[in-house]
Amino acid sequence: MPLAAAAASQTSTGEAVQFWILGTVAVLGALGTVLMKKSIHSALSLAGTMIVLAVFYLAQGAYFLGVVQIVVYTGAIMMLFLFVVMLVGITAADSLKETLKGQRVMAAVCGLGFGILLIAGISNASLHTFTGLGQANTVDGGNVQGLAHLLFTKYVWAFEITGALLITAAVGAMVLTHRERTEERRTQRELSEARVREGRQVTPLPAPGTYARHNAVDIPALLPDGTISELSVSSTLRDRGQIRDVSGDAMRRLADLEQSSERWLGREGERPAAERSERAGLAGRDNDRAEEGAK
Amino acid sequence: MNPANYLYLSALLFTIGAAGVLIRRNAIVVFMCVELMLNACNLAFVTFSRLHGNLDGQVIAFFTMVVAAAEVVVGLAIIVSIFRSRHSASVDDANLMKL
Amino acid sequence: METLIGLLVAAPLLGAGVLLTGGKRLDRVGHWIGTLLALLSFVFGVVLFADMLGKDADARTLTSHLFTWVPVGGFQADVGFQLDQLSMTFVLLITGVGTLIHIYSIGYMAHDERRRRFFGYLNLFLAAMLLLVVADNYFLLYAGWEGVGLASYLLIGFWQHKPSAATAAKKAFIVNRVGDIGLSVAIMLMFTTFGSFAFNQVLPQAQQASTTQHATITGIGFMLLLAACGKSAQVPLQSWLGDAMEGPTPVSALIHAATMVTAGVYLITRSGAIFNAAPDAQTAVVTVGAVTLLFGAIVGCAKDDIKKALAGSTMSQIGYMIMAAGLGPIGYVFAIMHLVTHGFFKAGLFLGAGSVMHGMNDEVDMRRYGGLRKYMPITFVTFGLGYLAIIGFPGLSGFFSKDKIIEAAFAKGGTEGWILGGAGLLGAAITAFYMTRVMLMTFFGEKRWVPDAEGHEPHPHESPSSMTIPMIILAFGSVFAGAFFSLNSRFVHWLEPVTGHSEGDSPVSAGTVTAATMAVLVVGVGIAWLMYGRRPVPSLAPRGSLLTRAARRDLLQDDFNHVVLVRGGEHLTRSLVYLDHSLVDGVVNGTAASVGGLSGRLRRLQNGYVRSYAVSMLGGTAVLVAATLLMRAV
Amino acid sequence: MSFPLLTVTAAVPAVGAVVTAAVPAAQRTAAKYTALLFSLATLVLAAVVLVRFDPGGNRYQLTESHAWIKDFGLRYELGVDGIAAVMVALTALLIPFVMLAGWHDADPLEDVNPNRRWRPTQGFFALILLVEAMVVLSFEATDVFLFYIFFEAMLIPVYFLIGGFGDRAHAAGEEEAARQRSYAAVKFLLYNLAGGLIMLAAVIGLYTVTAHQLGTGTFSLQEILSARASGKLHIETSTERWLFLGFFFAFAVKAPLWPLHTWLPNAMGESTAPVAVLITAVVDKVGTFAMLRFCLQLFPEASKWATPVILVLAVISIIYGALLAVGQRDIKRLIAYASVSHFGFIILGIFAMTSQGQSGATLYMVNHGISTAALLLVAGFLITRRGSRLIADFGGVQKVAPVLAGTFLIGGLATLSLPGLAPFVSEFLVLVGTFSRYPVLGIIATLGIVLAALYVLVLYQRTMTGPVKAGIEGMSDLKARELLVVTPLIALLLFLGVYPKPVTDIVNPSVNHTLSDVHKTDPKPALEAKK
Repeated sequence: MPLAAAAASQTSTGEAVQFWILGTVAVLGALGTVLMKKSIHSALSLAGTMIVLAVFYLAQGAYFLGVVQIVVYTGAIMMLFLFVVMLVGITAADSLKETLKGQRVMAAVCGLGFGILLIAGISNASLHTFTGLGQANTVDGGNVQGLAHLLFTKYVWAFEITGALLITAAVGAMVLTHRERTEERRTQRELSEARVREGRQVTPLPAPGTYARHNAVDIPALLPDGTISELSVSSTLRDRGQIRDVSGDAMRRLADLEQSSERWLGREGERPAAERSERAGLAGRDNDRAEEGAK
Repeated sequence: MNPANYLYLSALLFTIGAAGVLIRRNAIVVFMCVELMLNACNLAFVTFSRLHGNLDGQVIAFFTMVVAAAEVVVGLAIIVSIFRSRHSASVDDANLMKL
Repeated sequence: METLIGLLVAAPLLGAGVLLTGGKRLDRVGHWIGTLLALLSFVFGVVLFADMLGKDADARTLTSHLFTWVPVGGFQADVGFQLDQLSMTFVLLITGVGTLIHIYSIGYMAHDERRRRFFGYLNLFLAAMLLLVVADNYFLLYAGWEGVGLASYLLIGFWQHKPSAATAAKKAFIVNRVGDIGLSVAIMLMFTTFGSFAFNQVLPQAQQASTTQHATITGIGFMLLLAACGKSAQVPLQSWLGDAMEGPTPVSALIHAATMVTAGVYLITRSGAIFNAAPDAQTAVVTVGAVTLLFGAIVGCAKDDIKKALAGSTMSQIGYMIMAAGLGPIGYVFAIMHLVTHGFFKAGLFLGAGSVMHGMNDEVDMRRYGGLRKYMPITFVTFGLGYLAIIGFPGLSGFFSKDKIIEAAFAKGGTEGWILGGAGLLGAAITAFYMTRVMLMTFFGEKRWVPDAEGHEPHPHESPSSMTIPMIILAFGSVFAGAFFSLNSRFVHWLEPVTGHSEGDSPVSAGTVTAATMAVLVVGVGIAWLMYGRRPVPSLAPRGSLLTRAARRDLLQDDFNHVVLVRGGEHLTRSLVYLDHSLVDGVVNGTAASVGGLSGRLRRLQNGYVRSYAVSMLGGTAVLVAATLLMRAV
Repeated sequence: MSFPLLTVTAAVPAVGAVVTAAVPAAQRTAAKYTALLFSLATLVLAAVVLVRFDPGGNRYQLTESHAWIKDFGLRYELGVDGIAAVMVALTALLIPFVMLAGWHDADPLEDVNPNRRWRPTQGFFALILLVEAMVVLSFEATDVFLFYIFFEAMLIPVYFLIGGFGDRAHAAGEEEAARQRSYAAVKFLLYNLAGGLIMLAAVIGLYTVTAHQLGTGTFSLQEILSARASGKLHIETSTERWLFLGFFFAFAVKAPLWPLHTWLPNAMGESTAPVAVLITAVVDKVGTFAMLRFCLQLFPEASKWATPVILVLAVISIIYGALLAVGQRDIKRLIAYASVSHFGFIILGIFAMTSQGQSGATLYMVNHGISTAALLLVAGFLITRRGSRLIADFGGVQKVAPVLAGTFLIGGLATLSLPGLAPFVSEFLVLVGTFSRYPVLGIIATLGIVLAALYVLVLYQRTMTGPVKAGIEGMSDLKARELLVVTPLIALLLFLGVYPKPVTDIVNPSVNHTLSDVHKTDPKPALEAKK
């Protein structure tokens, strides 16, 4: 991409091609942001649009902004979004079904009307040529220097205020997300007493990870009758439906493992598969019991 | 190429963002749409800067970015604290602002 | 000497101030302070009188300007005094009788724990009444006028724990206020006509003004008459006087017999110049006087309550005075003369009645008296002398003054003269009747005593000397005052410079009138003796004829008031309260409700969904953009 | 530049309000004394204003003038004429009594945690001082817009005083009391705001008129007057009438004039007696005062045009208010309707356009302030003792509390304009002033004095006389603090009743100025006119 040309007063054909291609991408990204069902997808689409915009900035001679757009916006702010999406839960997808009566119609009317008005307004203006930033970018020795010159002279007041705003926002965010402890922290003794008084789960919660092959916090423990113990996995995972089902799939894999080891030992095909799986279940239960006893 | 094309793109992105704000219920997505609108404005500013041949437009775009950052920080904090108390990130669930 | 006029008023005012704010500390000496200050005022009066006698008849008027009260533009109200012979007469009467009644009250109110306050009120009354008669302008007179009304209100309602007393006090004040409208409108008329309301500005110009402003002068006359009717209990504003007897008896004697109720007579006599210039108003005055003298007399015949009978009599006697005052220069002097003699004998009669009540456990019903002459000899004698004076027994003071009024009435001339003279004669007959009735029922016949509500048997006894001495002095006055005034037309010469006097030409000779008066007197006394002296008096009132029953109820005037004014007023206020709530307030509340309803509708737009608000924001922005573009395009 | 006496007079209570509000929650008594001290300081300053005012001098004295918002011609202009000086003095005089009378009205009910940061007492006294500051400023402002600001702003503290510190003596229970209180407060606010908004429109209209004709718009009363006098400013008849109506409506609501009076009985009934005094004796006076200062001076022709209607409304107010007072069962509402009647007299006097009428009306404002304060504050003591404001709950008070009954009677007698007490002088002046130009209206208005006697004496009879009713037996007589409130007021009533000259001397020249504004002179006596 010819950087020098971007600052010129005339647009090159190359820039036109770039505009039409990347502009399409940007619009698609924007539409994706609005229409994607999952917020993580929306975020990614938005990031795409932003990167395209960064390119446009660079193409138009706003080198500093182009870089900032990528580093700060796409890099930092979008990451912040992703963090929050993670905190709130990526699967909390909102349906696109409208619940407010007439909202969509009104939104369409207003949005379209507004867009048409904007476009009409722009087309009304007689914009034919760029003045170009060639001079502005060179007078102080570069785009960054030029911006800095403006920021610290003409806009220094606004700059300071914006700085104050940013600080306030940072403090505000901390205040907002900080959870005030409204009551005395309960001691371990009180907690255990409360547990006994409630009488529902006197013992500690069962640990997950039957047949753990790795850090298997998503694998519930199995109760003696073969069902899974809901209590053994985190409630967050449970809500997200991310509990791994051990009963069928895992058993089968275990059986395969046994089989392969037997094969490796040269005792292939001695027992039927059904019997094997039953024994595996029993073994699992034994294992469970042993674990509980240990606790 | 007509310089106005950048502005048309900017207007289009802005409108899409605005529509997103109106249609989506997930507060995070709504915020993303707001970001989209801000970015569309920034594009217009940068284009104006080039049209006029001075850097003031870029300075404004810069400020917009800072303000957007501040807004995102506070906004997301609000979303998080609302989510904590209501277990929902839907803007329709926060509808106490009526009699 | 001029400052003495101020002191005359100030002394009892000071007494009132000290007694009413002094608190319980003064309880033991309060009555002495009050009496002393009243006496002091009397002494000032006598000194002034002596001074006045030493001057020429035409130069006897003393004036004193204290300070400007209300100076606003042309409206200059001063606090200034004018003491002439007319005022002097009143000053002596007020302070003299007033002092006697203070002394009487020491004994009469001895057992009342609020005696100090009673004396405070009495002093307040004296001050206001003196202010009324020595004021040099109508505005200050009005202040005294209302002041005596206040004192009367306080004293009638002195026993406030009795609802009847409180009601009577309120009634007296309000009826008086109706009369006060008259006085205030009269003052306003004077101000708009003469630009002043001082006696020395208005009165000399009245005659001349009546040529151009006849209607106004007549209006002033009517308004003054309205005021006099209120204060002097003349028909149609007489209804309060009977009820006013709820007050302690000394009050009835001082205020509601001797002094305050005669203020109307003073007002009319004082404004003689205006009435002289307004014959229509004079006719109204004599009509009111004649009607009242008969009205009061009839009411007096029917009452069994001794004080109410005397109140009817007061009304009737003041009717005489008003009638005389309405006759113009031929009557003014005799009005005042009757006023003075009436002050003596009526005060004496009331004090006597008080003495009787004092001895009879505060019983007021004459049907439960009887035969008291043996038990209360002094009271009997003094009351008897008062009785003889009021019926006009020859030689006693009532004879001289009343006879003169009847003569003057005939001297008015024409049909009017005959009617008024006839009314006067008829009134004299009825007076003789009802007073004889009172006398007979109270002091003669057999005992009809009954135990009071608490079962105490009455033990009639003579009152203490603090009560009897004033009665004796007043009886003295009732006997000799008339003769003293009439000798050499002393009183006429005394007052003539102020009120003017003309003899008039009577169609009947003085002797004839006197003979006629004597004749009706005998008839009245005779009938009364036949009815109450020869036959025993039933201790429960018989049903009586229609007239008697009407008279017992003050000739239905109260019933009329009750139905028309009280009931009507209640309905009016109640419906206004309702209207205020439903109509005036309702319109406003209705507006509020409809706005509320509208905003309730509009509130639906405010559904709490942020996205809805965002839509309206975007819509609004679109409209603004459109407007901007359009403005550009145009 | 001379010492800004007027600003300071208003600033002292304003500062006092802040200081009082800042007193720590637990130090309630200290807050009361602080507030009282500031109100007394204001009284001293107001007395200085009165003394420094020279009746023979300029029309407006002690003036201060500073540009405020140049672009809109807003000025900070203060100045007093005789009427304003007297009204400022009245305001400053009454506030200490209001505070003393309401000494315990805002004490928290028992069992309040002393550590709570709840501070109603501080708030109560601070709000009273705030009202005082606003009222004083609206009496002093000679810039129409400046006046408007304070005229409206005083609604806010009064609103909180009515709604936040209601009468504790309520028959229908706590909840109903709260409901009625908020109704009364909102009604007060809405009525006055409605009037104020219309006035705002008229104020802006006045500005556009002056801007159009003088080149630069102005709100300054004196500039407008001098421009009109020099012929530079000529407001068209119809414009003048509309502007007049806009101003008058706001003042008539505040005054209040029939039929805009219905907020007053509610507001006075539901608030505590001291606050009711504040409303009727101080705040409402701004309405009648403004009629004199703004309606007549700014729009003389329109005032004359509207006079017949206004006079009739005033007479209706007199009679109607008095009749409704007779029909009331609630002591404070009775006094409120009596006040409606009295405000009718004041407006009658103002628009009779005679020197007696207007001097009388000004004097009436002062006297009504004092007499209503006396009557209402004693009524407040009575109500607090019994815990009820229904007349029927009283009877025979005179027997157990004679001093209370006596002061109540004196207050009542002042209300019914007994000669010797101050209101008589003013009432008679108003009547004479009216009568000399409009005899029929004068006579009808005179009927009001009978009705006044009726409602006062009926009230006295039912509450004070007769046998002692249940609930009255143990009633205590006035305490030292209460006597301290009542005695000076009564003394003042007596003094001004006998010697009102000091006040009339200050007021008369200003009234003559106002009359010359409307080109009216007193009618000549008929006899002189003939000659």
